[in-house]
Amino acid sequence: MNRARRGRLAAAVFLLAGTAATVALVLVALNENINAFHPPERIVNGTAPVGTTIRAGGMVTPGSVSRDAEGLGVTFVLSDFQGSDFPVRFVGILPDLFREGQGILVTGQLDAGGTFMAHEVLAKHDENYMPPEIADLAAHQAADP
Amino acid sequence: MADPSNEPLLCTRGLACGVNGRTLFEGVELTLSAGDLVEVRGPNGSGKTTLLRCIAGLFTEEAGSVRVRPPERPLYLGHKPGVNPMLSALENIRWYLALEGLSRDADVCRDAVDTVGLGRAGRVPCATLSAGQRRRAALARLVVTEAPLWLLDEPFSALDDAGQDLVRSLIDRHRDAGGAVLCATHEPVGLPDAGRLELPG
Amino acid sequence: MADPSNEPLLCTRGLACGVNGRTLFEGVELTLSAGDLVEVRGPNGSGKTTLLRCIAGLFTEEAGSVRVRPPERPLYLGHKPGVNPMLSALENIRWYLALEGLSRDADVCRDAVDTVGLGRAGRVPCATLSAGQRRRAALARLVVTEAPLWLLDEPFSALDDAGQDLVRSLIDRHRDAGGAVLCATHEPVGLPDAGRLELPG
Amino acid sequence: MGRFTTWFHRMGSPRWFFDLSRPWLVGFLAVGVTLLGVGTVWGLGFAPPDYQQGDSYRIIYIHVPSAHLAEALYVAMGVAGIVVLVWRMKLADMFIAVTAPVGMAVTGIALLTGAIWGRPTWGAWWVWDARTTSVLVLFFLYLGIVALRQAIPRADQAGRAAAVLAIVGTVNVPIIKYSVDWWLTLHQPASITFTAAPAMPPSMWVPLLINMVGFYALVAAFLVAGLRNEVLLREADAQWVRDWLERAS
Amino acid sequence: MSIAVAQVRRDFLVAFRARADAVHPVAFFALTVVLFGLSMGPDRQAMGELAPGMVWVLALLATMMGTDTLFRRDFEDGTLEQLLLHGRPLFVAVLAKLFAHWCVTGLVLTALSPLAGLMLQVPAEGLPALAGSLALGTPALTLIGAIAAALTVGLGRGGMLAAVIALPLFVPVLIFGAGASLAAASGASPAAEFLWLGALLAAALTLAPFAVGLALRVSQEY
Amino acid sequence: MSIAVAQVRRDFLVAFRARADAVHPVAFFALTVVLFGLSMGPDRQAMGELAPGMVWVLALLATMMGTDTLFRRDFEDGTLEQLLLHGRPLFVAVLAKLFAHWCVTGLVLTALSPLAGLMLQVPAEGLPALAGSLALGTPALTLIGAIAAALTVGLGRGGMLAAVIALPLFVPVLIFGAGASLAAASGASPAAEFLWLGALLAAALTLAPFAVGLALRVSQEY
Ligand code: HEM
Ligand SMILES: Nc1ncnc2c1ncn2[C@@H]1O[C@H](COP(=O)(O)OP(=O)(O)OP(=O)(O)O)[C@@H](O)[C@H]1O
Ligand SMILES: Nc1ncnc2c1ncn2[C@@H]1O[C@H](COP(=O)(O)OP(=O)(O)OP(=O)(O)O)[C@@H](O)[C@H]1O
Ligand SMILES: [Mg+2]
Ligand SMILES: [Mg+2]
Repeated sequence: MNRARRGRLAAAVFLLAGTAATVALVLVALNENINAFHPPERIVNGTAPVGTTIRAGGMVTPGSVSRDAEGLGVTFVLSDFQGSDFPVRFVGILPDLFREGQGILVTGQLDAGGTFMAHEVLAKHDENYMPPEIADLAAHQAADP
Repeated sequence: MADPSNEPLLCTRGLACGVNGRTLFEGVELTLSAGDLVEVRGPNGSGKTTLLRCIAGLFTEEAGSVRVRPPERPLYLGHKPGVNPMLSALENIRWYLALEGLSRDADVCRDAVDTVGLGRAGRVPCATLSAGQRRRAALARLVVTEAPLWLLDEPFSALDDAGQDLVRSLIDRHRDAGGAVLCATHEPVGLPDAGRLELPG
Repeated sequence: MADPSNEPLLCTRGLACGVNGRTLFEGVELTLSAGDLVEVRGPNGSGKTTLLRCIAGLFTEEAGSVRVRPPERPLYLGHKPGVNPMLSALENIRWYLALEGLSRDADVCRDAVDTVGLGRAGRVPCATLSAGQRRRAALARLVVTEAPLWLLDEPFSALDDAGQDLVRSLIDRHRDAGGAVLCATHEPVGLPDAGRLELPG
Repeated sequence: MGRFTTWFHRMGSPRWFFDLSRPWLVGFLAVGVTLLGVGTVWGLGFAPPDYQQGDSYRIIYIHVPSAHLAEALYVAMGVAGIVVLVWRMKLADMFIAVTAPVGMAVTGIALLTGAIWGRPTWGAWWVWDARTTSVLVLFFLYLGIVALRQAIPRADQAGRAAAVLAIVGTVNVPIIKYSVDWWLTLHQPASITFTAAPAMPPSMWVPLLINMVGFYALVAAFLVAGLRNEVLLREADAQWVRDWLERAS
Repeated sequence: MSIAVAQVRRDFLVAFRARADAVHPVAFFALTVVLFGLSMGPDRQAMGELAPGMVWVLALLATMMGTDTLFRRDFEDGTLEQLLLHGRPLFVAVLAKLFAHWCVTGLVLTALSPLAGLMLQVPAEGLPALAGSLALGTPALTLIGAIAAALTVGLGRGGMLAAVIALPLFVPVLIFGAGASLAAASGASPAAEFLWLGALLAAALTLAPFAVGLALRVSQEY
Repeated sequence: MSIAVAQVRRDFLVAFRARADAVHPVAFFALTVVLFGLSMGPDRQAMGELAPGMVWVLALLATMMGTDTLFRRDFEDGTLEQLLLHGRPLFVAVLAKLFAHWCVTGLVLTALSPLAGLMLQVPAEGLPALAGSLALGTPALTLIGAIAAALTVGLGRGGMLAAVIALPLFVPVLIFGAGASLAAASGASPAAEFLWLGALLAAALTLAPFAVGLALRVSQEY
């Protein structure tokens, strides 16, 4: 085999091996969930650290939102609707999309009593858009099948 | 080095180069066979350096073709010496030999450095050499290379008389051994049977 | 420019320079008066560049003295062209004139650039010029300067024949006007009445 | 590909393009302006409000087309980059030169509208999630290409360098596209896909579609105009350009 | 293969001769860590939470400044031309060069990072992940940075242009690297981030040598 | 005087021609701000407390990278030799050069700093002090950095050596600059720090031009 051919062969082998390794690692990595935030379950069972700043997420439990009589303070309960939920306290302006049943991300610290003291509340919006009338209709249909 | 095949060492057909839409030269037809020496002449800015770099594969032609007889690659000695200033001439030539896949025998290196007249100056980092001495360190490549085609860009620049004679004798030896030389220069090389390519500028 | 006083333009006494403890030259005695031309010759690494930089005040001597007739300062043209590649030759020369405190008349600049044969190439950023063209942009300083003492380090390098003639005629004109030139070079300048300083190397 | 064909591509194309492209310019411009007008008026004035976001969702009619275009332009640049490196086609190189600043502007619009939309819906101007971050990266990639081209004095070489960068940067595009599926992002997943029915009623997505096509057409008009300009600049020394200028003036 | 050995040997020798040059990314890292420590005011706890990210950014900057000189010197003295002309697989020589460079910068940074972490109040349990993520991340940064350095080598501009070009490509590495160290510092498992870092490194290792080779060829012609 | 005008004019012209080069310190600043934002994890509030210090460090780094190229280009093409030879007061030309350089770097950084502050969550009341302290601080940084740049110009090393030399001298400027912005951000009065910054600037303005001139002469002989 001449010099140029050997060089090309080396390059091809190198490229193939590298690509295979990359793909394998990506596939394994995709299976591993990145803990961008702590789900309610981890907050409740005590896996989440207390006293350091963390991020948590969940749905706002219907009926749990209570606003302070004065000021911007608000307390509500975040839940995964599978039996784990925890109280959140926040002082500040809530996003427009904040409402009961909405997916929410909070940043803050868990205090010793298990309350999440949030200093930031972000609302996650899903991909569905519809006019209010249709939304009402859909809600009715869901309510009485 | 003398190759049995009859293909010339270098063959360009209708070669043209330009920068930013301005054509520097076009229709350059060069054929260099064993023993040939061609001087590239032309005023400043006529494109001598560009031509040599194009043949070496360091610049892309606009039209035409360059063919260097495979599997060989030309040796290119440009305006820049190609010598690392932190390394001595000796260490530089060792590295070059490894690149070319040639034997890195200590004797070969030492001989090369002595041949170009560096002697003790070949053992100190090139940063402490004068302009001409650094140029000589680059010339050591001509001593060790096995490339049959040489592309030399103003090989006499910065050299004293002895240095210029050295270059001449290296070219001579190379031609005798069946090599070919393309040399951009402002003064005649002063060797017999030299061809000449004039770039109009 | 011709100064009535009888002091020579340059006078060195017992000048010696060295690097890292090695002496390059010593006891250099040079006296240049109006109209003088002295060639500094010597093999590569003999210290020509060092001598010129020492006289220009860019290198500190080991022993001896350098005296350039006050209030003048010499013009120094070194291995490096002293031309900003982002500016055109025209803009470079304008800046140089301001440094020297001379008139920056547009005509003066244009004449200088034309004299060194750049023409249209003198209007584009020097980065796009060839080695020799950039060298010519540096030569424009010789056209506009009023310094009576010139220190030229290999002024012919990279120049084509026309360029070399240009340098010769500039030197000639300068000598006629009462200036003096000290010139490090590997080939004779080829002008009459040239003195010569040999550095042994 | 033979040498002749290569030569044909390099020498022939810019002029060919210049001669043919004038009607394209007019056509794209007309279509773009019309559709954008219709879509915007429909979207802002007549489409129904959203059940959750009310009227603030209407920024979708600018945000989505610009975001989509930002990705598409980069992919187009990547393809042009391959063409530049493999076939050395000058027109592809000019295409990169013209597209990079336009793409940067469009990406800027997507970022800006996203930030404006994020304030009321998410509750923050800016979050560092995968979607937003990768779009910011896209912006800087465009910036890098513009800066690199600008720094290189020789036009052809500048083109090849920019092509390398354009190709390398395309890995970012799938990341932008699928980041919302791969990672947990605050940004919503796609509402409109080719495989499933849109997650919004026609009264909402038809104007969106019109605006999208309008945006594409308008940017195409910009690109054609820019390319024509670039051809003239780059071929300024050619005889046909001089002739054309003579006729034009 | 011998070409790789020769290249590594040469580059180590040059790094040793120009010692001052080789240790500078490291010195820069150390000094910026100190500067950050100085400028941060009294809130030590807030700092501790952010510190892994800071160390990562500073390591990234140091690496970037290092890659800038990677090819510039060789370009200026003309040895790069010779490297491009030799006609053997270029990517081998490039890989060898980058390996030698990483040994004197990234590797040292990695070794120093626990110390830097301590100075900036990273909690002790975060230190191994910090060093580990840098061990995987700095080679990737070197490889990516080399592409930008190669593209800009002929331009004689400071490292700035290269920085502007390379930084967007650095972002994923930074995100997962800093993410891994932040996760570990706050007690979570950094496994996923490490896998991603590994994938990025593998991809960079596979593609970058070829991209660098291409870029070097292109930038010869500026 | 005319020499100062000519020098400023020339340097502006060069900066304009090499636009990409001139805006790079600024681009670097913007990019590092983004990187820091990225790497900092979820804690936005903690970030806000430290952010004025960060912005200051980043501005310092950007200035430093800018000063590196200040004389290098002129050294390489030989125009620096010509500048040293002309025999008129060198410090005037040096001052003019530094002024031109500051206009395209420090001044722009100062103007951008409020935006950077916002991205890194600096509280709004801290922004004027941040910009003000940078307006006083960046010229001092440029002047000090120029000394280091002048000393190392002949060595052909990347900016690293200059960085290592200059950083210790930057420390006082950084301490008072970051101090002023941190104080303002937390509601205290930054008056004392501003006075110190002013004193540092005055000192640098007086001494640095001469030191730079001396350093340039010395470094010609390496
Ligand atoms: C600065 C922040 C933002 C950035 C950088 C951004 C970027 C993008 C990009 C790149 C796309 C195109 C995805 C594709 O290829 O299909 C997109 C689509 C979209 N974005 Fe954003 N976005 C931002 C904020 C927002 C916000 C705040 C909302 C509203 C909650 C939003 C809603 C949408 C919607 C509805 C789509 C169309 C999805 C589809 O059907 O494909 N974006 N955005
Ligand atoms: N930076 C340096 N460090 C140490 N030694 C140096 C340095 N520069 C030059 N030298 C030494 O000084 C000597 C003289 O150098 P100089 O450049 O003056 O020679 P020259 O006569 O101009 O040679 P050439 O004809 O090659 O230009 C050389 O032998 C060189 O080894
Ligand atoms: N980087 C560049 N950008 C634009 N044009 C360039 C560039 N480099 C060279 N040129 C142009 O190419 C032409 C040819 O340059 P080249 O260096 O090949 O000339 P040359 O014949 O070697 O001249 P010299 O005798 O001065 O060395 C010059 O006129 C120059 O203007
Ligand atoms: Mg030449
Ligand atoms: Mg010399």
